[in-house]
Amino acid sequence: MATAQIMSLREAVAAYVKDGDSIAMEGFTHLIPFAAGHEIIRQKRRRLTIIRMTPDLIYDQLIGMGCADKLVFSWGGNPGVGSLYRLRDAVENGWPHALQIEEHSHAAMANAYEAGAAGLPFAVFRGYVGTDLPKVNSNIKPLKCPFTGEELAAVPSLRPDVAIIHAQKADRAGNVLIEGIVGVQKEAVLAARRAIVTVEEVVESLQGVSPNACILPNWTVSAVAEVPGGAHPSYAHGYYQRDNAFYKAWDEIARERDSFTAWMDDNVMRSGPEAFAARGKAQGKRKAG
Amino acid sequence: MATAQIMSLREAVAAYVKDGDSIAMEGFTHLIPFAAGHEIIRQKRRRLTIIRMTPDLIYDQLIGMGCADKLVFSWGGNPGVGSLYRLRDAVENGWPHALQIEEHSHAAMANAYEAGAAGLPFAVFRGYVGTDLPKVNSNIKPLKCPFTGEELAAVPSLRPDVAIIHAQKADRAGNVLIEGIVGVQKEAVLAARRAIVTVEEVVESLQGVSPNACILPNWTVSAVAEVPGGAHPSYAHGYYQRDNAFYKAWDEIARERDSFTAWMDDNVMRSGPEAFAARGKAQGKRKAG
Amino acid sequence: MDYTASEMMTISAARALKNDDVCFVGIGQPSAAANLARLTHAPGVTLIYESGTIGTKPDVLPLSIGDGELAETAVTVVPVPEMFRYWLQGGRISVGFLGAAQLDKFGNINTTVIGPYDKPKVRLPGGGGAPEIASSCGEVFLIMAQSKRGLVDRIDFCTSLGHGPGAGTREKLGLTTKGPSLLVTDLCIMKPDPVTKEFTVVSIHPGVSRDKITGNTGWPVRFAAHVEETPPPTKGELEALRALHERTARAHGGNA
Amino acid sequence: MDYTASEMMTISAARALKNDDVCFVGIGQPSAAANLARLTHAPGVTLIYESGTIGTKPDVLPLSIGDGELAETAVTVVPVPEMFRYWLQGGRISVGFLGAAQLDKFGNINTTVIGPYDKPKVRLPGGGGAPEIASSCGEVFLIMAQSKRGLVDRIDFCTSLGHGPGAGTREKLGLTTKGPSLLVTDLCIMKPDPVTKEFTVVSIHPGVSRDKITGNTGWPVRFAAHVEETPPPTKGELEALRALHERTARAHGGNA
Repeated sequence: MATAQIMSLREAVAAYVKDGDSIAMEGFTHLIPFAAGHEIIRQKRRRLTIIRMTPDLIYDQLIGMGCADKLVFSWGGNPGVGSLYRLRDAVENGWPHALQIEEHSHAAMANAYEAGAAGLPFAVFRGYVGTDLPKVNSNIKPLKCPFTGEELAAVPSLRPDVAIIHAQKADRAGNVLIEGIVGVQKEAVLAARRAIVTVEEVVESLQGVSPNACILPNWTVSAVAEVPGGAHPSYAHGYYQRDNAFYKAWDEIARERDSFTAWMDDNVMRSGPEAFAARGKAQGKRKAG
Repeated sequence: MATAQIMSLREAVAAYVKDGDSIAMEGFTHLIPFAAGHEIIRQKRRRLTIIRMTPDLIYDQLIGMGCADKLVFSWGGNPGVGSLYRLRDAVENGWPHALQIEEHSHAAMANAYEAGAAGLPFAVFRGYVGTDLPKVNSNIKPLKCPFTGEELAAVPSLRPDVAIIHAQKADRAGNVLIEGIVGVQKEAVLAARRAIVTVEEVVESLQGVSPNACILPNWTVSAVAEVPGGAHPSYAHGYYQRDNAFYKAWDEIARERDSFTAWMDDNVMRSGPEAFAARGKAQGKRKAG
Repeated sequence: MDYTASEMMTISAARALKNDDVCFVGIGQPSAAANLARLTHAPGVTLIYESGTIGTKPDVLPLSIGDGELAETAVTVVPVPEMFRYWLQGGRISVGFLGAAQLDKFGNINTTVIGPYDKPKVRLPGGGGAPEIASSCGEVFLIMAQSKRGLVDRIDFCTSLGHGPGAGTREKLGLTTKGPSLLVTDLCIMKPDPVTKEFTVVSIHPGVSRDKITGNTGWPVRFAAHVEETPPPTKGELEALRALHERTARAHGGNA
Repeated sequence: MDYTASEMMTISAARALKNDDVCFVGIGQPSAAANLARLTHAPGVTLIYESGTIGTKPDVLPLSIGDGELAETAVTVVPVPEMFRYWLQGGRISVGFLGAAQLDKFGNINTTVIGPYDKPKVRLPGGGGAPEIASSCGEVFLIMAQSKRGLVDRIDFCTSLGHGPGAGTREKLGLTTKGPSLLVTDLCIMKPDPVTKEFTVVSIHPGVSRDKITGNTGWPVRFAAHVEETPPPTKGELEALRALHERTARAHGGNA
């Protein structure tokens, strides 16, 4: 098996993300790979199918910048704040262009990633009971238990072309450590054909962590890129806090097309992965209060 | 939800293990709950259905002492040594009485525990392809993927009446920590109606372990009993080594009915959970060599 | 002590949680109520967020369901697939605590779209964890400010099942869980009628008139034979809630 | 240097593993061969045991598949359900390394019973991980001492699939993995005939006659057109293997 190469984020996105790919950028509130999202926007990838349980600001930005043709998701809001206006503008008004959506529940997507990692063609779970979602999503089918006859729900497994995640640490060999809220990142990486991991730091060795720490061995990852602060305004447990004030500020920034475009121009198009280090530092390790 | 009570192993087995129960005593080579097995033998439970991926010496003892009517398993040997002679004597000669068996592969049982923990009636996986096991086990059925048409295997989930495991630590509130080879213990406990956990030690608090440490919250467990050395001749990572010499010696002890009965009489029937502390200590933390 | 209608809502919702409950907590109002319960009469309550945090005891309210406070104060943190498989679907949660954008009288929830699905007037965030919280938790508590826009006669889309078109629906679908058993608003408390399962007013917050409730409900709302007055917030409840909000506002660098 | 037939077997099996292989290791002979490969020509090989240990580098051979050494020296240790779902079934293993009690010429394995299933003459341990190792790994290497009792014309029970009744079987069953691609014994090396998939002798260990191989095989064994002589163990290979066995014997307090 091939082993992770340590390279720059620019090189990793250039090598492993192609126009038309299906991409899962995961991180459940914690460790959202914003720096990688910005790099994809800067490298102007197009016609992507973007997969994520909670699209969050990172997919609001990809959608608003015209990178995506399709969104697979289960909860598309700004958590605790309100709407994702770029997502809404695409769905409600087709700006900057029409966006196809495939909508699930969290349970369905979590199970679909799990099934993808497990090499199965589908996932089965007790879900969607009595809801309208199966009426608008043909990828939800009933499945009978062959022993009890109970009717359960089935969804196809998720097998993205590329998974991109952010993690705390990698060692020099490219083994990756994730701690805290681990979300579905491990499943997304194992379900995908290729995987890019940005990390807060590359360290000599991962010795000293729990024998059961969530580690992705280097032969499960294509590329590791060191991007300190790369999850900002999301956070990295042990490194910096979630920038809740920015999440609130985004409501204003993204509400109108002009203010959105101006912000993206200033902070993404005319910037680079290096800029994230300062953003992470500004958040500090502890709460201000 | 009810919360784990800390009590003696005698009380826990008396309260939570009934004649006729289905019992899963798990621990994959590591952390096998031998002290609890001996207590069940001493308390003379009968007509049990005993479930375990690798029956190991612990089930050889339960079977030889006449506690079990049925065995559900996937690999029944003395690892690296040879046969489990009491299991073989029951299957081949019906001694001390006939033993019904339901036989699976490891993948099937691991998936069946996982499905039990997940509250599903069955598990689906890519298994048993081209083998004779489905011919002798009616609990293995084919299941078609509703999206691709691929034929997979289904088995009923495991939902034991009682799960019994051994763990390194519990805190005073009854939260349980498992580290190292974690096997299927978490799944067995979550799949079962009741659960008993023996631990090396009860500590003030579990603070300081990884945020993602394998912990069973106290409301998922019925009883916690402190039994130092309680996994011997299996082992407890961080406490004592596997007693490989005893595993080899068992081959001789269990080969004949008389030597088996004599050993059980001396070391189980006329002993108690207290005896395990010395057995664990004798193994020490480090290898002799 | 003076208090707002929103404080009354959070406090009376908090009172419904018991010390031995295991509660799957939705973000926003449910999170405030669940943590208030933990900080007052139910210190032993187990709070679970869908991010994977089990037995969490945050000092401030999280803005999202995955803030750092939740992981730092949890008994353990599990992967998200495990959360939905072993903990939610596994039937280990006694109470699901949810908010809603649109709700009908049988507690069916819409958080997907206003208007037609394919051409929505407003695209809402979607289901998230709610569809399976609604079916897998022992019972479901709902909390939302009362208005004709929120409590509607017909929801545009059924994101999460309540009692469907009425009594017996859940059983017919094979569910053994209770579904919505409580709705707390800023005006009153409703519970499902034991026979019809229609949400019925059982307790009115101090100073609120029946007309005000009727005027803010999108269906012809019924009142139970015996309607109580909700006990006003105690000094302890109010102080605990305000301190929580204050700590939260400080931590988030803005209003919470 | 002098060496035993068993050493020759372990060493020639070890040679088949490559530095970039990910190997699911069975206990006993496969474990000795896989670790010898790691200690000699393939230091980068990733060894996985079904107990959940990934990338383990034990200093001594484990007696079981879950000895403490395996966890202490692993890159990470995962739960057993995850091992079988994400790692084995997920298609991440290039080589499954197995032993067998009974084997037929198409590499089908019996580790269940000698005699009828319901009234066995000998009850063997059973399948364990092997049925799915045989179907999910990229290819399967087999290692066992050669005898008429072991290499039989018909196995009593098919615990783990090789090539079934012959070429094309695996494809018909929907498998995309190669199945058994190598059998190493104490006498020779066999590989499946490219057309028929029947195990055929391709290399004979030094000093072993064709008659000895024929006399210890339960089917009329075929020899490839070009049969090589297995290179004898090098000094380095022998020393590494003996040191490994010596460390193991000391650690287990007896013979290993």
